[in-house]
Amino acid sequence: MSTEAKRQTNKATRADILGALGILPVLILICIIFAILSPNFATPNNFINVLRQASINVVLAAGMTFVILTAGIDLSVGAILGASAVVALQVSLMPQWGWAAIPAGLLAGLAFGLINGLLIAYLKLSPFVVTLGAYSAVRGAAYLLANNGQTVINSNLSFAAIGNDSFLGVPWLVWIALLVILASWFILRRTVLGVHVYAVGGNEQAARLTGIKVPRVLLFVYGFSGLCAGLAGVMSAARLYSANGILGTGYELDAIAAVVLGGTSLAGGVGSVLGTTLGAMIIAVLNNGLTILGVSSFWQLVVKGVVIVIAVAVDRLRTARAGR
Amino acid sequence: MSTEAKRQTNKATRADILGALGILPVLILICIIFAILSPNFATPNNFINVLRQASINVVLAAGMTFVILTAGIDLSVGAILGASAVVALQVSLMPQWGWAAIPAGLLAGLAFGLINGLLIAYLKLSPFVVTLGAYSAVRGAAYLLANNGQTVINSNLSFAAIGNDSFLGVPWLVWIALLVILASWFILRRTVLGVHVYAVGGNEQAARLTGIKVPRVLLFVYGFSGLCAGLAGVMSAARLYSANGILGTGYELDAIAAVVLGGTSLAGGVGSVLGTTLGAMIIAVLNNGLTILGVSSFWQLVVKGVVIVIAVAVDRLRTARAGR
Amino acid sequence: QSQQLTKVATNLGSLGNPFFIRMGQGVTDAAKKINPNVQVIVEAADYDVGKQSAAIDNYIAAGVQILVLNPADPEALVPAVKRAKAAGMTVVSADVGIKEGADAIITSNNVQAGVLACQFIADRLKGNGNVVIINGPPVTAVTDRVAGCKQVFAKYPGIKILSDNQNAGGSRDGGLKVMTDLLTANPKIDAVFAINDPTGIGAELAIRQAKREKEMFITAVDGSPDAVKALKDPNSIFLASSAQDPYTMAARALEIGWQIRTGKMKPQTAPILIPVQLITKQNVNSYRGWE
Amino acid sequence: MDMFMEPSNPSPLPGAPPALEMRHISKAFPGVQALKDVSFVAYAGEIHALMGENGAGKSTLMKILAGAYSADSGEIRVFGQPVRIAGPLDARRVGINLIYQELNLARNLTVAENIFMGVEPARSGLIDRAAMRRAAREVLEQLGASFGPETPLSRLSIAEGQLVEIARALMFRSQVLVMDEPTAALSERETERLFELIRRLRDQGIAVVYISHRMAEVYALADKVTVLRDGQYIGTLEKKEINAERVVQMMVGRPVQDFYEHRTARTKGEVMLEVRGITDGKKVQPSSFSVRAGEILGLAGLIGAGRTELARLIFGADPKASGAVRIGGQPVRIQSPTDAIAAGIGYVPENRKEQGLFLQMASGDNIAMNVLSHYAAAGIINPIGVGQLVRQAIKDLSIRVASPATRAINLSGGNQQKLLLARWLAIGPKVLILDEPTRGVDIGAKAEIYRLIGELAAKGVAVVFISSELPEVVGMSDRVLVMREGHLVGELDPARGDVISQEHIMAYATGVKEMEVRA
Ligand SMILES: Nc1ncnc2c1ncn2[C@@H]1O[C@H](COP(=O)(O)OP(=O)(O)OP(=O)(O)O)[C@@H](O)[C@H]1O
Ligand SMILES: Nc1ncnc2c1ncn2[C@@H]1O[C@H](COP(=O)(O)OP(=O)(O)OP(=O)(O)O)[C@@H](O)[C@H]1O
Ligand SMILES: [Mg+2]
Ligand SMILES: [Mg+2]
Repeated sequence: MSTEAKRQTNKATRADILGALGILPVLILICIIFAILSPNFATPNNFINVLRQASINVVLAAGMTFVILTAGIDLSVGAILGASAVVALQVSLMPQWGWAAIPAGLLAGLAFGLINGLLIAYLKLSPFVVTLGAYSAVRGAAYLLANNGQTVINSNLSFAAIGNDSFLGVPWLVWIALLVILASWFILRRTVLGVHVYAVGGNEQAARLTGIKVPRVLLFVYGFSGLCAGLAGVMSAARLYSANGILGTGYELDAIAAVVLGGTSLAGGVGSVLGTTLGAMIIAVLNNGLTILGVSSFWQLVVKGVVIVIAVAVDRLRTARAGR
Repeated sequence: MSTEAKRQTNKATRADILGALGILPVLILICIIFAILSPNFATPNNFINVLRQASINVVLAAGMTFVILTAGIDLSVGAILGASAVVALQVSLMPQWGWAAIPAGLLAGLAFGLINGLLIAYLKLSPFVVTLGAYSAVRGAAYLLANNGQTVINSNLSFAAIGNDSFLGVPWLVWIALLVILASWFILRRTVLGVHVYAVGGNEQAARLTGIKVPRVLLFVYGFSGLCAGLAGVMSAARLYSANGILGTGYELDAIAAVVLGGTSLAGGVGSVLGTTLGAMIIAVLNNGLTILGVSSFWQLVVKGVVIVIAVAVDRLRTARAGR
Repeated sequence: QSQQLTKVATNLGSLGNPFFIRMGQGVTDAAKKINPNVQVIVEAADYDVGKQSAAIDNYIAAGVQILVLNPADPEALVPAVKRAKAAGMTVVSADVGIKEGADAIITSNNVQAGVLACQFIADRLKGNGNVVIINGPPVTAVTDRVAGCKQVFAKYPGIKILSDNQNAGGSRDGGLKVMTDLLTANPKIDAVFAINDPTGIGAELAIRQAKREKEMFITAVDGSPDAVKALKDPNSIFLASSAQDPYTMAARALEIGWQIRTGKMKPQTAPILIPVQLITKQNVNSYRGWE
Repeated sequence: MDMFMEPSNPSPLPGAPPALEMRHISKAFPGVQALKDVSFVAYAGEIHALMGENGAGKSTLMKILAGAYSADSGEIRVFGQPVRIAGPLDARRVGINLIYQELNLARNLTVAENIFMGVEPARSGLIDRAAMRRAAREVLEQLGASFGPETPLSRLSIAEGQLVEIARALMFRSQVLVMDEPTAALSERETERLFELIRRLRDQGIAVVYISHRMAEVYALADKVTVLRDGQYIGTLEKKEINAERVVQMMVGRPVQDFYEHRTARTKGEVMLEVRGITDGKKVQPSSFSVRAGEILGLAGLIGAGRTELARLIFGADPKASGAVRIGGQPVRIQSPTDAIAAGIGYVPENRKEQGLFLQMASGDNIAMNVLSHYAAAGIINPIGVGQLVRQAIKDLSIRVASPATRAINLSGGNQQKLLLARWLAIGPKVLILDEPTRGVDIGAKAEIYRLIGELAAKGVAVVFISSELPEVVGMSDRVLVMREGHLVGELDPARGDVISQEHIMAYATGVKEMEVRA
C-alpha cells in the first residue's frame, strides 16, 4: 500500500471513528456516574458481563444499521429473533439433524428478512408497513413453530457453548458480536455494496440514475438484517437452552435506539456501525447499572427514556457547536 | 357562502373521501368474508361492538395522523394513554376533586404531548428519538403514578357512563370518536393551522421561509396527539373503572398501522383523517372477526400481519393503475 | 339455555408462559369431552386489562357460552364480566380470583405459593441469610406471590431481602438478565425466590455463568415440566417450586362452568381453592406434573 | 388585507433615500466567511443586477435581507428607516420579497395554497379559500400561467413551479423584490414574459434586485450591476458602464475571452447513437435521430417540450412504449439505467441535487460511484485505485475541493456539476447526454464545462447537449434538434446549409416554422 493511500485510509477511518465518537462522552459519563455510585459496577467481571448483555442487541442493531442507512426501518427483528431461536431449537431436537440447528436458525432469519426485502424492493411497499406486518405475522409464526406456544427446551443443546463459554476470557457471545461489527464495518466501508448502501440512502433517485440496482441493495439490507436477527436468535437460544414464541418481544426498539443513539440518521445515508456499537453499549450499561444500583423497574423505565433523549440532545448540541 | 365556495368545498370533500376510499374496498371485502364465515359477525349488536372497540384506536390515530402529516411519529401515545388513565382514576378517587378527573386525564395527556413537542420543535431533536424516550419514561411514570405498579380502581367512577352507556343506541365512546374525527377533519381542512400542518409536512424549509412558525405547528401536533392520547386514556378508564401502568402497551403500533393503512404517507404531507378512520376500522374488524371465528391467537397474529401488508399493497397497485 | 355446548372461550395472561398454555389445553380438552365438535377460543391479553375487556365483548358477539377467564386484574375486569353475564354467558374465573360477578372462582392460592416457596428458603437458611426476590409483571398473580413470600421473611429478622423491585418479565431471558446484574450488585446471596419457573431457571443459568452455584439456591412457583427436570437433576440448585396444576385447574373450571350452565350446580361466590403443593428434590418423583 | 398588491408609488424624487440599503453586512458559516463587510444599495424604480461567481455570497446576502439568515453584523434600512428583520414575516411586513434560488414549494399542496403559504387569508382562524383562489388566479393570469390555482403542485414542471414562486412574491405589495436566478429553469418565452413583468414592476416604482449568471439577461434588464467576489463587495456599474468584459473581469478578477466557442474542427466518425421511433406513449411522440461519434448535438426547445423526457427514455430511466436504440450500429436493449450504462451511455440529469449527487457522501465517492466495481475484486474496493482515479479526475476537471473526503454538499454549484461530469467521464462513455449542464453555474465554471464538453467530443464521444440557454446551444452545437410539445420539429444542420441561430431555433420551438426532422 502506498503511503498516500495509507494516509487516505487512515483519514477515512479516523473520520469514521470521530463521527461515532459523538456519543462516547455520554457513555463515559454514564459509566463514571455508575462507578461512583456502586463499587460493584467498575469491575472486570461486570465489564465482561455488560459486553455479554450488549452482544445480542449489537448483532440486531448491526443489521438495523444497514436498513436505516437506506432510510428504511425493520420492526420485525425481534419477531425474527424469536422465530429463528425456535427453529434452531426444534432442529437441535431432531435426532439426526442436531448439527443443522445453527444453519437452520440462520436460514430462517435470512428467509424472513428476504421476504421483507422482496416486498419492499420489488413491490415498492413502505418498509414501515411491511415490517410492521412481519412484526405481527412472524411473531405468530414463532408461536406456531414452538408447537403452538410451548417453550421448546433442549438441556443438552449442542451449541450451548456459544451462549455460555468463553475464549481467552471473553464470552463467545462477545466474540460473535465483535465479528459482526467488523464484518459490517468492512462491508460498509470497503465494498462496492457498502458504498451502494450509503448511496441508496443518500439519494435513491440519483442511485437509480447512476445504474445502481436499488432493489438488489434493498433486498440485501433486509436480508442481512434478517440474518443478523437469525444469528441473534441462535445466540439467545444457546444462552437459554430454550426458546418460545415470545422471545425477543420489543427487542426491535432497543436495536433502533442503539442505531439512533449511535448517530445514524433515520433519513438515511449518514451513520456508521461503530456508532451503533456505542449506542448499544449505552443501553446495556444503563440496564446493568440501574439494576446494580437497585433502582426499581419503574424508575429504570423513566431514567432510560430520559437518558436516551439527553444523549441525543447532547450529541446534537455538540455537533452544532463544533459546526460553528 | 358563495356558490363557487360551496362548489369548492364539495370538491375538496370529494377529493378527501376519494383519497380515503383507497382502503374501503379492502374493508368491505374483509367484512363480507367474515359475514359469510360466521353468522355472528354481521349483526347490529356486533356492528356497535366493533365501532366501540375501534373508538379508542380511532382517537389515538386521529392525533397520530396530525403528527405523521408533519413527517413525524409519536411512539409514546400508548404510554401516555396509560399514564392519563391512571391520573384520571387517581383524581376521581380524591374526595373533593372527583369532578376534575376528566380534565386531569386530558391535561396529563396534553402535558406529556407538549413536552414531546417542545423537545422536537425547539431542540430540533428527531421525533423518533424523543417519543422513543417518552415511550419508556412515560410508561415508567404510569406505573409510578399507579402507586408503584398497582391497579387503581374506582367502582363508582363518576364518568363511567362515557365508557358504558349509549346515546341514541350508539355508545358514548363511539360518539366521542366521531367527534374527534370531525374536529380533526375540520382543523385539517378548514383552518389555517391545518394547511400549515400539510405545508410543514410537504416541505418544512419552504414553510419556514414563507413565515410559517414551524416550531409552533410541531408543538401543536404533538400537543394534540398527547391530548388525544389523554382522551383515549379517559375513555379506557371509563370503560374499565380502573387503570394501571400496563394499560395501552403496544397501542402506538395499532394507531400507526391505522394511519398508514388509511393512506397517510410516513414521509408527511399526504393523507387524511377519514382514511385513518377506515384504517382503524380494518384493524378493529380483524380483531373482532378473527376472534368470533375462533381463530387461534397465533394464527390471528399471522393473519393480521399479512392483511396489513396486502391491504397496503392493494391500495398501492390501485393507485398505480389509476395513475396511468 | 341450550343443552349443547358449542362455543367456549378462555382468555389468559400471556401465551409466552407455559403455564397459560397448559391452561388453554385444559379448557380445550375438557370442552371436547363434553362435545367433540365444540369451538374453543384461546387468547391471551398480555396482562392488559383493556385488551381483555375488549376480548370479552368479542366473545359476547361471538355467542360464547362459557368463558374461563384468567383476569388480568381481579377488580378491573368486574365490569366486563358483568357485561358477559348480562349477555347470558357463564363466567368462571380461574387461577386469579375476581371480586364479583363470576359464576364460580377456582384459584390456586398465589399467596400460599409464595409462602411455601419462601418458607422453604427460610427453613433451609435457618432464618439467617441474604435473599433476592426476582419480581415480574405487576399483576395480582405475581404481586400475591411476592406478598406471601415477604410475609414469611418478615418473621425472620435474620433474613435480609437484597432486592425485590426488578421486573424480569416472567421469562427465562428476563430472569437470566436480571439475575446476572443482581449477582454483580450483591457479593453474597444465599437464596433466590423467582416469581415463576421460567424466571427461576433463567436465574440458575446466570448463577452458573457466574460460577456461584455453590453459594445459593433457588425456589420458584409453577411446578412446570421445566422445573421438574431441574429438580430431578442432582446438580441443579433449583430446589423447590410451589406447584400449581394449570391443566387440571382450567379443566375443572370449564367443567364447573358447564355444570352451572346446565343447572347441575349453583353459582357460588366462595372461591374453590386448589391447594398448592411444594415440590422439592425429595418428593418430585411422586409429583404428577402437568401431563 | 394591506399586503395585497396595489398600484403603488410613482418614480422617486431625486434625493429620496434609497429603497434598500444594506450596510457593512458580514456573515460566517462554519468554515466559510460568506460575506465580509458588504454594502448594497438599491433605489426605487431600478432593476439592480447582483452578479458574482458561484459561492460569491449573492444568495446569502439576499437571504439575510429576507430574514432566512441573520447577519453577524451590519444594518438594513428601508427608505432610510433602520429595520430589524428577524424572520421571513418581518421582511414581508416592510415590503421585502425574495424569490429563492431553490424552489420553496410544497408538492403536496395546490398552487393557491403554495402562493399563500404562511399568509393564508382567514377569518378567525378559518381559511378563506375563495378569496385565496380569486387572488391567485389574478396573479397567475398576469403571469400568463397555463395552470389554475387549484392545480396540485405535483403536476407542475420545475419551470411552472418557478412561476408559482414568482406569483407568490407578486401577491404582496413589495418595496423591494429580489429574484435569485428566476430564469434558471425558464426558457426563452417565459423569460421574455417575466422580463416584461419585471420592467412593469420597476415602472411602478419597485426596487428589483436581480441575480443571474446570464450576461444577456443582465444586458437586457439591468439599470445597474453590483458585483461580489469571495464574499466582498467589488463595485457597482451604471447602465452605460455595463459591458461583458468589465463585469466578468470584476467577477473573476481576470479577463475571460469569448467562451462559447468550442466548435473546434473535429472529425466526426460513424453514427454512434441511433434512436428509432422512441416514445413513452405519453409526453414524447415517436422520435428518431442519430448522433455521430465526436459530434455535439444540441437539443433545444421551450420548457416542457419534452427534452428531459426524451433523454430519460433513451437512458432507460422511464419505461418506453416502443422504439429502439442502437449504439455503434448494434441494437441494444435498454430497460434500466444499468443497461444504458452497460451500453456506454451516460446521462447528467437536469437537477443535480435531486437526481445526481449524493450530497452527504465524499466527493471522491460521488466521482467513483459508477466505476467502483472496476476497482474491486470480489466486491472489495481497492482504495488505492479509486484514490488515483479520483485525484486524477479532480485534476483533469480542475474541481475545487479541499480533499476527496469533502462531502459533496460543501462544494459550490459549479464544482458539484463537475463531480457529475467526472463520474460519467470515468465510465469512458460512447454517448453522453447532458441535460442543462450549466444551469446555475457561474461564468468561470461554465467556460470550463464547455471546454470539457469540447474535449469529450474531440475524443470521439457522441454528445447530446440539452440546454434552455440559447447562446450556449448556438455556440456549442455542431447540429441542433428542436423539440416542441413532444415532437422533434426541426433540425439545423450546417452541413446541409442551415444556419444555427437563436432566431431559427425559436422559430421552430414556438411553432412559427415547422418541419419534420430529416432522419
Ligand atoms: N447554509 C449554509 N451553510 C454553510 N455554508 C453556506 C450556507 N449557505 C451558503 N454557504 C456558503 O457561503 C458561500 C456563499 O454562498 P451563496 O449561496 O451566497 O453563493 P451565491 O453567490 O449565491 O452562489 P451561486 O451563484 O452558486 O448561487 C459559499 O461558500 C457557500 O458554500
Ligand atoms: N406533468 C408532469 N407530471 C410529473 N412530472 C412532470 C410533469 N411535467 C414535467 N415533469 C417533470 O418535471 C421535470 C422538469 O420539467 P420540465 O418542464 O423542465 O420538463 P421537460 O419536458 O424536461 O422540459 P424540457 O423539454 O424543456 O427539458 C422533468 O423531470 C419532468 O419529468
Ligand atoms: Mg445563489
Ligand atoms: Mg428539462
